[in-house]
Amino acid sequence: MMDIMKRIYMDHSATTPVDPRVVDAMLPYFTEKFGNSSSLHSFGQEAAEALSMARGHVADSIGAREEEIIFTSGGTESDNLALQGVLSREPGKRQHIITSVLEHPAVLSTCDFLKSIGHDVTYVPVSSEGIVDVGDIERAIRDDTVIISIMHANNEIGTIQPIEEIAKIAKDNDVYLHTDAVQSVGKIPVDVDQLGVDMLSISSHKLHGPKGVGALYVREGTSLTPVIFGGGHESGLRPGTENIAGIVGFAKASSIAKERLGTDPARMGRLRDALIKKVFNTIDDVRLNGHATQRLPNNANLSFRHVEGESMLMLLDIAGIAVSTGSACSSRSQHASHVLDSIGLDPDYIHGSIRISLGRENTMDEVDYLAEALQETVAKLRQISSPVEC
Amino acid sequence: MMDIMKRIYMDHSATTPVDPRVVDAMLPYFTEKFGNSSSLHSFGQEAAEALSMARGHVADSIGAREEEIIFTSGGTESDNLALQGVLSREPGKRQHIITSVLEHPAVLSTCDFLKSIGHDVTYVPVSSEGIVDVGDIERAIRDDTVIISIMHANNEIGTIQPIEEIAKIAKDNDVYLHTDAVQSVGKIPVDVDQLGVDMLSISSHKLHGPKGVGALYVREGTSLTPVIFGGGHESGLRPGTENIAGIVGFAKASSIAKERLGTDPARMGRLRDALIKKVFNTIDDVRLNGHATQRLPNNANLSFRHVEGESMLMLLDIAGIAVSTGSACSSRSQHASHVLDSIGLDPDYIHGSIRISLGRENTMDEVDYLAEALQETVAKLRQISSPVEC
Amino acid sequence: MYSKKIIEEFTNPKNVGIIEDADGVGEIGSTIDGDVITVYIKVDDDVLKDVKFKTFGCVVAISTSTMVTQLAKGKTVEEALAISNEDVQDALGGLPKGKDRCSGFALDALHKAIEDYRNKS
Amino acid sequence: MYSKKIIEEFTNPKNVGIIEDADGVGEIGSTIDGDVITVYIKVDDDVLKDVKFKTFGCVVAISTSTMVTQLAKGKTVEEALAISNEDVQDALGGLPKGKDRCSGFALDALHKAIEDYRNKS
Ligand SMILES: Cc1ncc(COP(=O)(O)O)c(C=O)c1O
Ligand SMILES: Cc1ncc(COP(=O)(O)O)c(C=O)c1O
Repeated sequence: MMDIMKRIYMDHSATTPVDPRVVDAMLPYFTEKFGNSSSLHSFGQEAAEALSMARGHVADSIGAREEEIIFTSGGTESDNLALQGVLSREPGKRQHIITSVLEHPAVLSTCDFLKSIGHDVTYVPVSSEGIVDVGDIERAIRDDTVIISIMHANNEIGTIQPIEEIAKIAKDNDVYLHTDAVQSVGKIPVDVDQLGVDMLSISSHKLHGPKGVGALYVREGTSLTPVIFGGGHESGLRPGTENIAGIVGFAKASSIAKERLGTDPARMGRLRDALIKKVFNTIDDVRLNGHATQRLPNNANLSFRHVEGESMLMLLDIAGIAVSTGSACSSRSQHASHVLDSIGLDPDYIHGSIRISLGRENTMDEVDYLAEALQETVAKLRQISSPVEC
Repeated sequence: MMDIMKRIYMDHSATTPVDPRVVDAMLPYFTEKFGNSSSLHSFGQEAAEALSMARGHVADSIGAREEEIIFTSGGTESDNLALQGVLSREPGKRQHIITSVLEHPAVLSTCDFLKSIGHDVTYVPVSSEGIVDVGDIERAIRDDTVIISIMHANNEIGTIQPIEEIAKIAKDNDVYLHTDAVQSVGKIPVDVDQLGVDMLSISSHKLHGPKGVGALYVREGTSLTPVIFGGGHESGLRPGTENIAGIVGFAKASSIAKERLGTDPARMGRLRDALIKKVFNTIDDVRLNGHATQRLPNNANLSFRHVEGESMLMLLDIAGIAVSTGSACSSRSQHASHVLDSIGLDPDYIHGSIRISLGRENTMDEVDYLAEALQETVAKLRQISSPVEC
Repeated sequence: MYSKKIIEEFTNPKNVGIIEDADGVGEIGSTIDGDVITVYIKVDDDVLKDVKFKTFGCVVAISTSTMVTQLAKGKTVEEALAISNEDVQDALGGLPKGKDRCSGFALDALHKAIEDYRNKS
Repeated sequence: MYSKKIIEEFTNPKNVGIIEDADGVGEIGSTIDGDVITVYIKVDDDVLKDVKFKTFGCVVAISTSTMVTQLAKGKTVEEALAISNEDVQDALGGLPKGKDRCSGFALDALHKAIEDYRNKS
């Protein structure tokens, strides 16, 4: 095995390193321009201007208008604001949500909560390639359906959903459409008008911005109530002193990500495809989860028969490579991924899945190194596990 | 008027500059130790360790245990989690909250919301010095009372409430006690056991930490439901990828603030008292709002007859001094402060109120300069306003 | 958030004062609301020879007061009545959003002063 | 979060393998649950002369498997049965919180193997 000093990070769907230019953009807002944007004095006005500029940049990056961006503390809160915000407009009235089995826990747990207080939720299934059937969504619509929430790109298997088509159905039926675009923004072009969505969630730390910041795009005219209450910040939808440094960093990261869309996706796609080819050439009994083409360019979710994911992850970690089993959020739990479950993956494979999510800094050398390490890792674990002597 | 180049910041109750040592502590967590604390690999474990260390430091600063700290996105969210979290345990059941007329909008608006969905709220009044009557709270308790929420120190007039006494009543009646300590932590000693509270809200940016981070102290055994839903972070009470850099900064700021409690309060009290003395010696028709002694050492809330607060603030800003009218949150609105209203301030004075909130860096020279500037400002505005020629 | 012009007018207001023998006086607002604007006019041959004000109020109240008095001074009564809220705001380089509540008060006070003058004469 | 000892045992497991002519075999778990541990024992004069395992599973499953086989090897059947889950965890330097679900599986598999041996003999 090649010897390296540097650790290799290939878990960019879990989180990303902050771009040094983003840190530079943030720094003045900690110690110098530290005002509260609600304050009338010059310190406050500096903050208010930074906030407005940042809002413009984030809006730009997804083809929205400044007033349509509500800053939040991250993707989870954005998802909650979209779903709870629509459902809470009429307290006590039973309403219906359509979502998919493949959503992130931020959407699924929120739906579970909404169900627990009396609402109805339809979870549409996905194909064995991890794509929802638009017809299923159409058929699920009822008179009391108020919102459809389907993620743009999946965090585990990287599949991209047909949001444009779903948007037509939503519009025809006068139902709101929300999409969790936490994994897609910055990885592939995302334009709110092209997608036709009413709401869209973004998380800064997935696109080389700081953690603890995100946004919900809310199309003008969308009626929403807040989830948390306080002073009237963020058009009354998200009170609390704004995290100016974080927001400025998020905005800078959004702008950089947008610029890089011209080259990054193609480059990552090449690395990813090379990796898949090498793995299939050198390891038996392996599967690529998700869709062959309708997927994020940086995602490879692979399952190996008779190998357990956490053990693989740890051996790779010892070899200096960071990857993930399924989603970061479920790494600690022993449950098989609900996403891999939902695509009906063979039980012999489901526990042996790892997600490799490439980033800007990854190179072909690193991909080669990973492929080699994977080969050794799988061989070693199969030697420990296989019921027949190998 | 003395000529200065440096701007003078005296609005520390609105927000504070981040301590440079706090920024230094945060920096590695943007670009190097950027992992997601849920990830099993070494990047994730670095983050998880930092998170655990930080939790310990924040806990230490208020005499709590690590497991009792729930990180949030700030004071507003902490207040919401405490109140909504207790009331939502039994959806649909009408319950009763006791709070005061003097709370921050983060508590008042949350109570308004809880009222709107069917709960009952008693807002106890305050004395003309801005202190609640413990007897009023006791008398307000009913069979269906589940929580009392009284702020530790007020953000506008700096009054400190008798939380220890309220805690006895809460305990005797088996009702939870929450206190919004956003303004007191870091300014005066705060110990959760000494106060006897079940929950306590903190906000990082009020104590020289970064914005967008806060905590809710939740005493072991307190039963609470989340407000936002997702992956199981923060004991399931606050999902979303943790803002490690922000949390590390918050923890560092908490530790520094705790260390400085030995000297800061006394020093600020001296500056504040000198300021008040100078103002009363040089300006007629002025009042000090709040309590003479039961108040934060860094707060002076002054009202001037026949002068309007925003105009005063702007003239002071032009002179290079940042102060506030009432709370930062209401600076933009034309409404008189609900806090000044609640202490029954004379209408001739209520619109002419400014809040001076001192910080670590303020000096006696700056206080002198402010006193002079105030004298000129008030004279100038009275000359414009007074119905009789001066 | 305030335009340069507003800050300039606010910090150096013209026409502050009382006209002891005013031909018309108009007052608007109350100390409870937090804005009191009083406009005094001296009229000679249908022309506003002098216009003065006293204002207890916020930055907008003070800067619109001084601007209204400047715009009105030297105009005929009819011309002064034709001054619009927009004219005042334009002369101030625009008002920040959410601050238009009291933007018309100074003009209202001028109108009241003219009414008072007409009632008297 | 894993102790050094766990990582060491996990990366260099001892006693991996199958005993073709085992006196007892114990298997626990299923591929659906994500852990399958099989323990093979060779008994001679009431002493576990050889203990081997095959484990499909997570870090804890593998490291407890190798530790259980090491602890059991050379012990009498009675002594082997007396090995407790705590003994295994202590020998591994402790398990991280929330990871104890499968910590007892390897021991269970050993017990099953001993049961199998006793049933046979
Ligand atoms: C698809 C998706 N939605 C939502 C989230 C939650 O975002 P955050 O961690 O910023 O709360 C994540 C990442 O964790 C995600 O991958
Ligand atoms: C007493 C009090 N509570 C709550 C808050 C809200 O805190 P944050 O701005 O961190 O949401 C503030 C400050 O704005 C405050 O002064």
